[in-house]
Amino acid sequence: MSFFARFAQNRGALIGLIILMTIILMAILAPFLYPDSPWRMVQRPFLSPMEVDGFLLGTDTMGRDVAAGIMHGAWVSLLIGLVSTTVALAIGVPLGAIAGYYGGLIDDGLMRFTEFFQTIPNFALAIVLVAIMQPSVTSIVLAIAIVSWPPVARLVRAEFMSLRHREYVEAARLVGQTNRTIILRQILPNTLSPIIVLASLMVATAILLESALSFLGLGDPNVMSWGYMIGAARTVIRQAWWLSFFPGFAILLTVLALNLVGEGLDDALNPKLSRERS
Amino acid sequence: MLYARLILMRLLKAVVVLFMIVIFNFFLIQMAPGDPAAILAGEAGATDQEFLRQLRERFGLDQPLYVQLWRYVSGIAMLDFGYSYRQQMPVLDLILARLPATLLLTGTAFVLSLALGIVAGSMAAARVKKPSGSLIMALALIFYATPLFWVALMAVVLFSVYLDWLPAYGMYTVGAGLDGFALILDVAKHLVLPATTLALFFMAIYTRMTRASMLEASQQDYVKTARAKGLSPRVIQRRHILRNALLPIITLAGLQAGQMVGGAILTETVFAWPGIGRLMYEALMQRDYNLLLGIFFFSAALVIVFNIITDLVYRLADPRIKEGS
Amino acid sequence: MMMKTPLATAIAALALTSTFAIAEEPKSGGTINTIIQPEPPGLVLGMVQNAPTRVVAGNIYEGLLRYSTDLEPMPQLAESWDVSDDGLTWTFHLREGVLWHDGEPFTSADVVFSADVFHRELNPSARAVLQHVESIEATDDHTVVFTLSAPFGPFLLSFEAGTFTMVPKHLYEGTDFRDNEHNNHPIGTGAFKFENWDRGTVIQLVRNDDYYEDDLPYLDGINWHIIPDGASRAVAYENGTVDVLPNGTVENFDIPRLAEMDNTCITDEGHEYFSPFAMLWMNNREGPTADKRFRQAVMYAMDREFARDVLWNGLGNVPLSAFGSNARFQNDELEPYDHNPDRARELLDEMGYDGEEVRLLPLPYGETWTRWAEAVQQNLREVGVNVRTQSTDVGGWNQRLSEWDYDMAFTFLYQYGDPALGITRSYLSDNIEKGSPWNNVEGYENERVDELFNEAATAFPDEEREALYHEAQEIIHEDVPVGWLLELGFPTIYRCDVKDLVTSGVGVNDGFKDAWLDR
Amino acid sequence: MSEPVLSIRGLTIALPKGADRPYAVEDISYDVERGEIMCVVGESGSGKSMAANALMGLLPKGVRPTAGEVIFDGQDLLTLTEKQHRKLRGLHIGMIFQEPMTALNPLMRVGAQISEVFEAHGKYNGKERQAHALALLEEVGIPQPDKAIRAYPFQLSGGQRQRVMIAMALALEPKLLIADEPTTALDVTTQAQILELIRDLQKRRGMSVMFITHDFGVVAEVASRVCVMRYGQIVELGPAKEVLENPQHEYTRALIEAIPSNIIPEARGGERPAPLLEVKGLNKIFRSKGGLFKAAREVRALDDVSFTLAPGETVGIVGESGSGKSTLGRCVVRLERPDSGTLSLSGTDFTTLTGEELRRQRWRVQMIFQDPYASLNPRTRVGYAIAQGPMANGVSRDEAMKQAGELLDLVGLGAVAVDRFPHEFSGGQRQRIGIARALALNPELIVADEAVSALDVSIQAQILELLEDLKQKLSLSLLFITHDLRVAAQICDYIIVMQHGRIVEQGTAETVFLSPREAYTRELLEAIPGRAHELESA
Repeated sequence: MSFFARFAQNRGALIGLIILMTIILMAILAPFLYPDSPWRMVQRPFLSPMEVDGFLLGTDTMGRDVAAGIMHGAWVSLLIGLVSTTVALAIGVPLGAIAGYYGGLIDDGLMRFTEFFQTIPNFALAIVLVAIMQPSVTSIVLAIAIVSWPPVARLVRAEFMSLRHREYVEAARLVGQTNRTIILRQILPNTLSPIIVLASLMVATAILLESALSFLGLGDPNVMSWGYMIGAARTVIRQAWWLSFFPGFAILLTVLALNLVGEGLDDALNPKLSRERS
Repeated sequence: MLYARLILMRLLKAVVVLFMIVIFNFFLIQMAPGDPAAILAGEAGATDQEFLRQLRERFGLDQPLYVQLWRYVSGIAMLDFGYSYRQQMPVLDLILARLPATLLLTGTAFVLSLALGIVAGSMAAARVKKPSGSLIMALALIFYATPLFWVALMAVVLFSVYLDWLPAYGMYTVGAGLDGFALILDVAKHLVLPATTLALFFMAIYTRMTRASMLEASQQDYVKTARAKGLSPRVIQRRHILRNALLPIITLAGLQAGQMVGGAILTETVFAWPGIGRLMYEALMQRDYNLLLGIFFFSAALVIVFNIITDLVYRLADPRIKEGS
Repeated sequence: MMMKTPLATAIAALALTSTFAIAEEPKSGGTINTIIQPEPPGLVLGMVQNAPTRVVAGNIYEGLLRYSTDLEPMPQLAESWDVSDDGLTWTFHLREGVLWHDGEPFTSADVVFSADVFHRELNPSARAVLQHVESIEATDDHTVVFTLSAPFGPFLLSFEAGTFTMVPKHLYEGTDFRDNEHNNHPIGTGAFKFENWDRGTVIQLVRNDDYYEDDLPYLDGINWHIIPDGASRAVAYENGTVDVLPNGTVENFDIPRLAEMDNTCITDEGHEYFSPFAMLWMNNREGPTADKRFRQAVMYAMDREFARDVLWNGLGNVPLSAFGSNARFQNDELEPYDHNPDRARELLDEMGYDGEEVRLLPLPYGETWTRWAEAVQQNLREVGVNVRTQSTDVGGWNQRLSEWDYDMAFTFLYQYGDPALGITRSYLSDNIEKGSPWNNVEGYENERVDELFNEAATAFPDEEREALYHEAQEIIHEDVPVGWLLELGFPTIYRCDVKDLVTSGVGVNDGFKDAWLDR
Repeated sequence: MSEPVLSIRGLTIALPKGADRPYAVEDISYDVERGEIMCVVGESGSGKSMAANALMGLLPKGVRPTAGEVIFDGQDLLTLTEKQHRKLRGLHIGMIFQEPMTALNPLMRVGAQISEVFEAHGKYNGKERQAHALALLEEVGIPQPDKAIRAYPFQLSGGQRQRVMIAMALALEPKLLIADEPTTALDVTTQAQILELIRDLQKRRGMSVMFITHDFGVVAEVASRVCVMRYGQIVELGPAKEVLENPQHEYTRALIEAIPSNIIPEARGGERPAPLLEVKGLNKIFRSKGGLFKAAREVRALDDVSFTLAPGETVGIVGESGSGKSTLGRCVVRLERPDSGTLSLSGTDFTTLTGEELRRQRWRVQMIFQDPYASLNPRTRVGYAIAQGPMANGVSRDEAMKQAGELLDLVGLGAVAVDRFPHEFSGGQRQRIGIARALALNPELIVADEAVSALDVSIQAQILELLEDLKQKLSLSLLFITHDLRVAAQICDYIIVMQHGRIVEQGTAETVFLSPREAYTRELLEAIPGRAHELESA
C-alpha cells in the first residue's frame, strides 16, 4: 500500500490535511486578497461580522479588518510554528543522536543537561526568555525552541538506543563504516518517522505557546498573529465576542489539523512505533 | 529501607540540580534589561540619581556579579532566599504564603485530569471504532487544541457572568468571615473554574495516552491468556489491561505535573488565584530578582518532588523495578 | 472622525447635575469594596509613591493640605497658613488634638522630622521642592515655619499627602527607615487605619474611631481587592462584589458597557492635581527625530482625536501644546497641530527623510496604551515613516528611556498643578541626566527656554510668571521637543449610592474619608 | 471407538481483505479423540493455530469462520455467543501459549493469576483458591511452590513460567488442553522437561491435548496422531508413527527430511592445520550498573575460554541461552571487547585494537546475523547494503556495486536484486543477502550467529546447503554459533559445548556426538526432541 493510501485510510488525517492545506493557502494568498496592511484602520471599530459589506468577520477595537488579520496571521502562526520546531529539532536531534549512539558518560552528561531543562516548567521558562530577550519574532521562536527540544532529544535518544544494537547497525560497524556514517546513514533515516510525527505535534504546540505568550503581552508588536489578536481582544471579549472567537477558532483548527495529520502520519509511517511516543 | 535509600539518593541528586538551576537562573535574570532599582524608581513617578544609588546599594546591586551570586547561593544554603524589595517582605514568606494556593490548584487539577483522563481513555479504548469512542477522542482532541486562556475566559463569561453559578476569581469570598466547613465550601466553589480549566488540557493528554496505552496493552499475550481463562471482559479490562496500561501514564503524569505549574501562570492570572504562578509573572515584570529566583527554585523543587513521587508510585505499581532486575 | 462619544457626553451631564444636587444627610456605616490595580509594593507613602500606593495609603496618611478640584488649597493637618510679603516665609498652624493611629499625639516635631529628615533622605519628588527650602522650624507644638531661599511659585501646591506625607517621628526617628518594622503596619493620622493585607487577595482598612473630624469617616472600612486580570475586574463590578472602580482598574473598552449598568455613576473628576499628560518622547539627539521638521511631521501625522475617541472613550482633551488646559499660565493663542498627513509628508520630503528605521517604544501599562502605539505606528507608516515597534515590559521601558536608547516612546506625566512642578522638568536642560525616565529624557536644549522657565519659577507675583511662560511656550511649540498626545481623562466608576466619593483634586486617593453609603 | 472430544468439520476461516490469501484455513476437518495428543504441524503461515483460536473464540479482529463446524461436547462452538464461549474457556478447554515470558501478567502474583481461573468460573472461596493454586503448582513441578505462589512472573525462569501456564490451564480439569507451540521459546533441556510434563499430565488426567508445533522432533516425542498443514490445508493426517515413518505426502516427506539429521557426519580430515583464529583465556564480565536502588550485578559471560579454528574449518559453538556462546561470537568480531585473554587472527592480536585501527581491520572478520528481518536496513537498497562494506574500505562505488551484483548471483538471488529493498524478500532470501554482505569483504573468518534459527525448517535446510556449498567453493572458515545441536551436527567439523560461560567439552563433531565425555553434553543430546525416533529409524 502506498504511503498516501495508508495515510488516507485515517479519515481524520485526511480532514486534517485538507484544513491544513486551506490554512497554508490562506497564508499564501493573504498578500493578494488583502494587500493592505492588516494594521490599517479601515472602518468604524467594533463592526460585528457581516454588518458591513466587505467585512466578513467584522472590525476590531480600532476599526481594523478582522478577516485581514486572520489571513495575515496564518502566515505568522505557521512561520513561528515551523521555524521554532526546526530550531528545536536542530538542537534536539543531534543531542539525542549522540547521547543515544555513544551511551555511557556522554549519554549521562547530555541527559542530565536535558533533565535540567525539563525541571523548569516550560511555559515559565518561555516567558522569562522572551521577557529577557524582549519580544520579537526571533526571541519568541528561540524561546519556544529552547523549551521544546528536550522531548525531541529524548525521543531520538530512545530511538538510537533501540536501533544502535540492531543487527544492520552492527553489520555496518563490522564492515568498517565510521560512526558518522552509521549515525547519518544507518540510524537517522530509520528514526525519521517518529521524529516527523513528533514534529507535526510540536508545530501545533508552538502555535499554542506563541498565542499564550501573546496573550500575556509578550508577542511581537510588528506582526499580526492570531495569538496577538486574542490577546488584544481579551479585554473586549464581552462586547465583541467575534474578535477573540475567530482567531481562537483559527488556532483551534490549525492545532487540530496538525494533530490529525500527526496521527495520520503516525499510522502511515510507523504502525508499531506509536507507543514509543510519550 | 529500599525506599529510604532511594529517596535519600534522589534528594542528593535534586540538590545538585537545584544548585545548577539557581546559578543558571541567576545569570539568566541578570541578562534582563532594567534592574529592580530602575523599576522601583520608575514606579515612584519621580526619581534622581541619589535615589537610584540608594536603592542599588540597598539591594547589593552595586557589588560585582560574583559577590552577588555568592551572597545569594550562600543565603540559600541556609534557606535564606533574600528579601523582596518590591513587596517589602522576605522572599520565603511571600512564597510560602502563596504556595498552598498553587498546590491546591495544581493538585486538584492534577487529580481531576488524571482521574477523568483515565476514565475517558479507558472508555474510548473499550469503544474503539464505535461512534461513542470516536466522540470521546474528538472531544479530547478539541480540549487539547484549545488555548488554555481562551477556555478560561469563556468559562468566566459563561459560568460567572451569564449563569452566575460560580465565582469568577479569587480563592475565597473576601470579608465574608467564613470559617470551618463554610470556608472549605467557599474555597471549593472558587476552585471549580480554575481547576477545571487547568485540568482540561491535561485531561486531554491523559485520555489520549490512556487509550493508546490500553490498546497497546490489549494486544499483549497475557490478555489472550486472561481471555483463555474465561475471565469477563470487564475484569480483563480492569485487572489486566488497565493496570499494565497505567505504567506509562504514571511516567507521563510525573512529567506533566511539573508543567502544570507553568500552566498555572495563565490560570492564576485569569482567575486571580493567589498562587506562585501569578507571583512569578509579576516578579518577572517588576524585575524582583530575589523573588523570581526564589519562585524558580521552588517550582523546580516541586517538579523534582513530583518526579520522586512518580518514581515511588511507579515502583509500587511495577514489582519488576523493586527487585532491581 | 470628529465625534464626542456618548460616554463623554454623559459624564458632562453628570457633572452638571452633581453641582446642583441637593445636599443630603450622610449616613454612617457600611464597608466599601473596591479594587487596587496593580498591587502596591508597599503602603508607606514617602517611601513608595507610585499610584496604587497613593490610592490606598492616601486614606491612612495625611499631608498638611488638600486641594480642591480647582486646585485651591484646603486645610488638612494644617488648619491655616500665611506667607510673608516677599514670598519667603511660610507659617503653618497645625490642627490640635490629632492622634496617630497608635494613640500618640501629632505635633510640629513630626512635621519637621517628616520634611527635613524623612523626605530629604527618601523622597525624590519632595527633594525637588525642598531644595528651595532653607530651614524648617517648629516654633511651638502646633506651628511650623518654612523659610525659602528664594520665592518659589508652586510652593503651596506641594503639601498633598502623596508627595509630602506626615510620618510619625516617634516610630521612625533613629531607625533604618526602609527596614522599620512598622512598614508592614503603617501608622498615620488618616480617617482609616490599616487592618490587614492578604497579599495577592485583599488590603483591608477600618474606620479610625479617634479621627479628629466629628462623624468622619462614615464608612466602617474599605476592602481593596486585588484581581490581576482586567476582565475579571470588570466582572467583579458587574456581579456586585465591588462598588467602586478607580481609574485604570478596568480597560477603557469595558467602560461604556459598565457605565450603562443600573445604579452606576461615572466621573472624571479627582485628577486635577495630577492632570496626567500623555506624551511621545522623541530623541532630540540623533536619528530622524533630531530634526525639528520630522518631529513636526509626527505631530501632523498622528490622529489624536481618533485616539481619544476610540481608545479613551472620548474622555480627555487634545492638548494645544506643552501646557495642558488645566495647567496654569497656558498660552492658548498658539496654532494647533491638526491631523494633516499631507503636511506631514511635505515636511518629511523637505528634510529629505530617507526611510531610516525609527523605533517606537509603547508604554507597557495595559491594552489601551498598546493599541495607541499601534494606531500611531499605522499613522506614521501611512505618511511614509518606517516605524518598528519594540515591545517591552516596565523594566525594559525604564531602562531604554533612562539610557536614552530609543527613538520615540510613549509616556505620561503628572503636572502637579503648577508648571514649575510638573511641566518644565521635561524641557529644562539641567534635567538632562541619564538614569531616570521622568526628566528631560528627549534631550532638548534651548538656552532661552531655560532662562524663561527658571525665571518664571521664582518670579512673583503671578502676572510676571504668566508673561515668561507664554514666551517659552511659543518657542517650545515651534520646536516640538516631544509629541503632545492627550490630557488624559481618568474616569472613576461607582455605584450611584456611594456618595461624596470625589471631594478633592486628588480624587479617590483621599476620597473615602467623606464618602458614605446611601443604603 | 468412543466419540471424539473435539470434532472439526469442514472449517473455513476467512482472512481480511488485503491479506496474502483469502482463507487462513480452508475446509479442514480433523478430530481430537479422548485421551490422545493430537499434533497439528506446519511451518509459519500454514494456519495451524487457526482452528484452535477459532474454537476458543480468540480469533484476531477481522478474521472469522465462514463455513464448517467445531463440535465439542455436543455443541457447535462456532455458534456460541461470547458469553457462552467464556464459560467454556478455562473450564472445559484450557490453553497454553508459545511465549511464557509475555503470556503472564507482569504485575500480578502467580498465585493470583491462577486463582483468577477459579474466580472466573465461580469456584471456591478466596482461601480455597489459594490452596488449590498451591496444589496445582506442586503438581506441575515448580520448585518451592509455597514461594512461587507469591512470586511475580519475572522472578521465574522461562520453564517455570510455562509450568505456571500449564497449572492455570489445567486448574479446572478441562477435557481438552490446547498447547500452541508451548516449547518453541525454551531451551532444549527445558523443552524436554515440559514435554515430559505435558505427556505425564495428559496420561494422569486422561485428557485430550491438541498440540500445535512446527517441529517434527517434538511430534515424535508426544504425538498420538499428526495433522500436517500447509497453506491452510491439511496435507496429511494419521497416526504419528505412520506419518513419521512412512510419510505419504511429498511435503511431509520434505519436512521430515529437512530436519537436520542427527546422523553423525563422517569424520573429516585428520590433523588440524595451524590455526587461523586462536582464542586464549578469554574473559568477559557484564556488570549491570549498580543504580541508586539496586546492587550492581555481575554476569560472567565468558570464563577462561580458549579454542582454535583452522583455515577452511567450521567450528560450532553450541549451548543453551545464557551459555555465553553469543558473547563469544561478538568478542571474536569485536563488537564486544573482552576483559582479558587474547584473540589472534593469523598472528595479529585482535583483542586490543580500538578506534580507527580496529575499523580498518574489521573486514577480516565478518558476521552473519540471526534475524533476517533486523539485519538489513529497511531503507537501504540491497545492492548498496552489500556494497557499503567495500566502499567503507576504499573501493569505488561502481566497483563495489558490480561486485554486489556478482555476490547476489552467487547466493542464488540473481544480480537484478541489487535495486530492490529488503522488504521485497522473504526471510530465507534475506538471509542470503546477509551472507552476500558478509562475503563482500572477502574476510578471513565468518562468524554465523544462530544464522538459521529464525527460519522455517525447510528454509533452514536450503541455507545450510548454501553455506555448505560456499564453504566448498570459497574454502571459508566459519565459526558457527547455534543452540540447535542438530544443525551443528550437520555443518560443523569441530564442536565446542558451552555452559555458563565456560567450555564444557570440545572435540571433533564425531566424538562430541557419539561419545560425549561430559554429563552436560549427554543431557543436551538426550533432550533433542525426536532423537529416540530418529535413532530408531536410523
